[in-house]
Amino acid sequence: MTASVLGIYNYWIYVLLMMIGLYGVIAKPNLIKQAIALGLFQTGIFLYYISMAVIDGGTAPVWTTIQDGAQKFEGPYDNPLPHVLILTAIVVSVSVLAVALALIINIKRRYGTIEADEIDEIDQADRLAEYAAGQAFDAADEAEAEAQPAIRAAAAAAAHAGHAHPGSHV
Amino acid sequence: MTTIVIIDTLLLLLVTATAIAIIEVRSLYASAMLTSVYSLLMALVWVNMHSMDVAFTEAAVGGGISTILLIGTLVHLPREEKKLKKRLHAPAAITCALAGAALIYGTLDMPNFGDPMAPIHHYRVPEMMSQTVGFINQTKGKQPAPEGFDPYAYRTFNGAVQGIPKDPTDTAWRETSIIAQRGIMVPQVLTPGHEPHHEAGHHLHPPDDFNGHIPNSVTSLLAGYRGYDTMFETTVIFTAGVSLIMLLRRPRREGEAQKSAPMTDQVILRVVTKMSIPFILLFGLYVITHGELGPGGGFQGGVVLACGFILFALVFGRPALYRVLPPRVTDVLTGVGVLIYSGTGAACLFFGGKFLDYSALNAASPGEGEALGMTLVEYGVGITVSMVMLTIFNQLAEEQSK
Amino acid sequence: MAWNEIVCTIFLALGCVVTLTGSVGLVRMPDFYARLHTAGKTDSLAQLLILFGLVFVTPGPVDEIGGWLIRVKLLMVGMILIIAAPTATHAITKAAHLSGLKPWTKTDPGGEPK
Amino acid sequence: MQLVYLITAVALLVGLFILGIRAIAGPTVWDRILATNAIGTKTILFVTLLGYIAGRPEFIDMAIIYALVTFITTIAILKFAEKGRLD
Repeated sequence: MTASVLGIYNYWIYVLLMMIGLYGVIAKPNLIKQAIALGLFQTGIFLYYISMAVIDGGTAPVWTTIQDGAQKFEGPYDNPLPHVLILTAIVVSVSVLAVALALIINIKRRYGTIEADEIDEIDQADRLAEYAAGQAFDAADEAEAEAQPAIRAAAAAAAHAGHAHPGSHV
Repeated sequence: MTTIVIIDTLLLLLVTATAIAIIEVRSLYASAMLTSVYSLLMALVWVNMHSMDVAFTEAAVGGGISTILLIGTLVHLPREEKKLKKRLHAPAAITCALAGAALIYGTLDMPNFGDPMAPIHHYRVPEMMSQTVGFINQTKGKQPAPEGFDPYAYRTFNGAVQGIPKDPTDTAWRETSIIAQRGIMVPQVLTPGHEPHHEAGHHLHPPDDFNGHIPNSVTSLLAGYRGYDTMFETTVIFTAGVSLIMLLRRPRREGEAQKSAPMTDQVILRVVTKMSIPFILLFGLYVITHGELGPGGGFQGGVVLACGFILFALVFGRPALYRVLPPRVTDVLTGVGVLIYSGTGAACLFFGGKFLDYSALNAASPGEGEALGMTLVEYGVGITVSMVMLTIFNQLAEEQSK
Repeated sequence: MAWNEIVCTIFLALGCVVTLTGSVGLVRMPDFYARLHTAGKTDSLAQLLILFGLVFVTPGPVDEIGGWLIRVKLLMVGMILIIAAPTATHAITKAAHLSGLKPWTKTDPGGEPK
Repeated sequence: MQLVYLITAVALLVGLFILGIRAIAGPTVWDRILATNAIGTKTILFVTLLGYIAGRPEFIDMAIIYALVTFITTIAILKFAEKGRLD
């Protein structure tokens, strides 16, 4: 029971798995790869939890009784609480994966690609086009605004001219 | 213990290699396949650490369902990711190295792998385990806490003992350690009349016989102690099914033909599938029902049921599945599962207990009431999980017909 | 060692040898069909050997329900594997053959891209 | 007896390692599928053996679920490789 590298080796592996997942999420532009990498990240955390539940010489936390409540195994049972937490987490993780995949399918439908950088480029282009369209719209607006005084003046002139003939409102 | 450590080390090496391969391989199809291998290996790690229920779930969910979902998605997508200019993404690598180093530095203070004195075995868990422990020791009588027992004591990487003021070679320490290894985790809870952590409203269950009648403590914690969490996790899965329907389902036009590509031309496969599907469904129901006695339960059994239906759809085509189990039935059953779960809780209220306090279901014998309530709850979870998984598969597959 | 442990050890050792042979063959063989040959055959044999060996060392008295249940389940696993694994192998072969994968021959090593 | 189990387990692990090489490298899709299937079979044996190592062989159900899942996954992968769709 002396402290050793083997004693915390498991925790290093969990860090390694998490970092592999994190690297995949950051470095890979492919959305499917990112979803898979997220799964790896989650498994790292699961490993951390389950490793903590182990007790030296313990067995699975399912009591087996032989007769009259006598225990077949008296030794320690592993801690069941992390198992419970992770059990539900795994099922929730597959739900998360499913929703992510559905979103990816919709993204493919909208953009035609599932590479994050290409999606960014398309978004950027869209934004530029939108900006250009807005500029054009603004320019037209300004032109209209500049034209306004002249129009008003013309209208006023028309109205002034209209005084000569009361009753005829233009 | 050494056997566990040796196998654990080798398995984790294999797992890590697979993980790196999953990230690095360019074909997404191969990546999905390796995900299945990864999950199976991970499930072996869980079995090695005696976590049967988690292994069950991981094998069924990770090895089965998620691989099938990933492959189902790849139908519309390019099968290879595009070639990256640089092999190594430097900022990501630096970020990961720094974060990893910080986390590894954090692990140096962790208690040893398998240390019975680790805080996790002494702080919160024993409070609900105590009743079990009390049950275990019913025949032998309860043992009083030893002098100077500190539930927070544990050993760090350096071998220093934290939380215990005494010399580790002290006999009291050894005695404590033996008692911890015996499974008696928090002796003070066992002392009658002295309940240190029992604030008002803290306990959801009567302390006398909770867990005593359910051999699988994982299931009893899942449905009892964490009953509320499990209920809302079932709701999360339900929500995922609903989101899939909202994201992908399109109204079908009348008379529109369902395209499909059944594998019925392979005679051996067809016959074996036809033979094995009743067995798979029966096994799924067995896993759900058997959840209190051994590893298994609603989540695992539900996934197995879904796997059976998915196998049917794979070999005989989705239209055949729709004739057996129309989408309308699937949709309704998805909600019915959650309803069964919350309905069981409401029934407990009706019988005079608290919400999800199953012992109220049978006043004469609280233990049987708990067993009944947990079975009902497991069936609710199983129905929801299987139907949501089937809905997800159906939606992803329907997408291929367009 | 009791006699049942010795029998179990023999079966497990045979199973190990067969398993390793199959694994090495899967890597060493020149093309898909040859690999299929090693993998399919050795898998079926190895699992039967190992599962049958474990039947002997199942704890629990023979007249107790638990012991029998475990033994029957072991044989059940063997039965499932005997049905499922060859089916899967057969399906893989058929699909590969239909997809136009040519077997490797000494005169025509163009069966697959090297 | 623990030693016998341990040696068997290590042999199976070595087999898994070798199969993993084929699953990662395998030039054609079919090789990968074959290797995945063989890994599945090996894990079934391994999980059975782990029960005996832990001294609690009553969890054989695990092996049954492994067998089913491996079979279904193989069929799904195969169908996608053959027909290009899943339904």
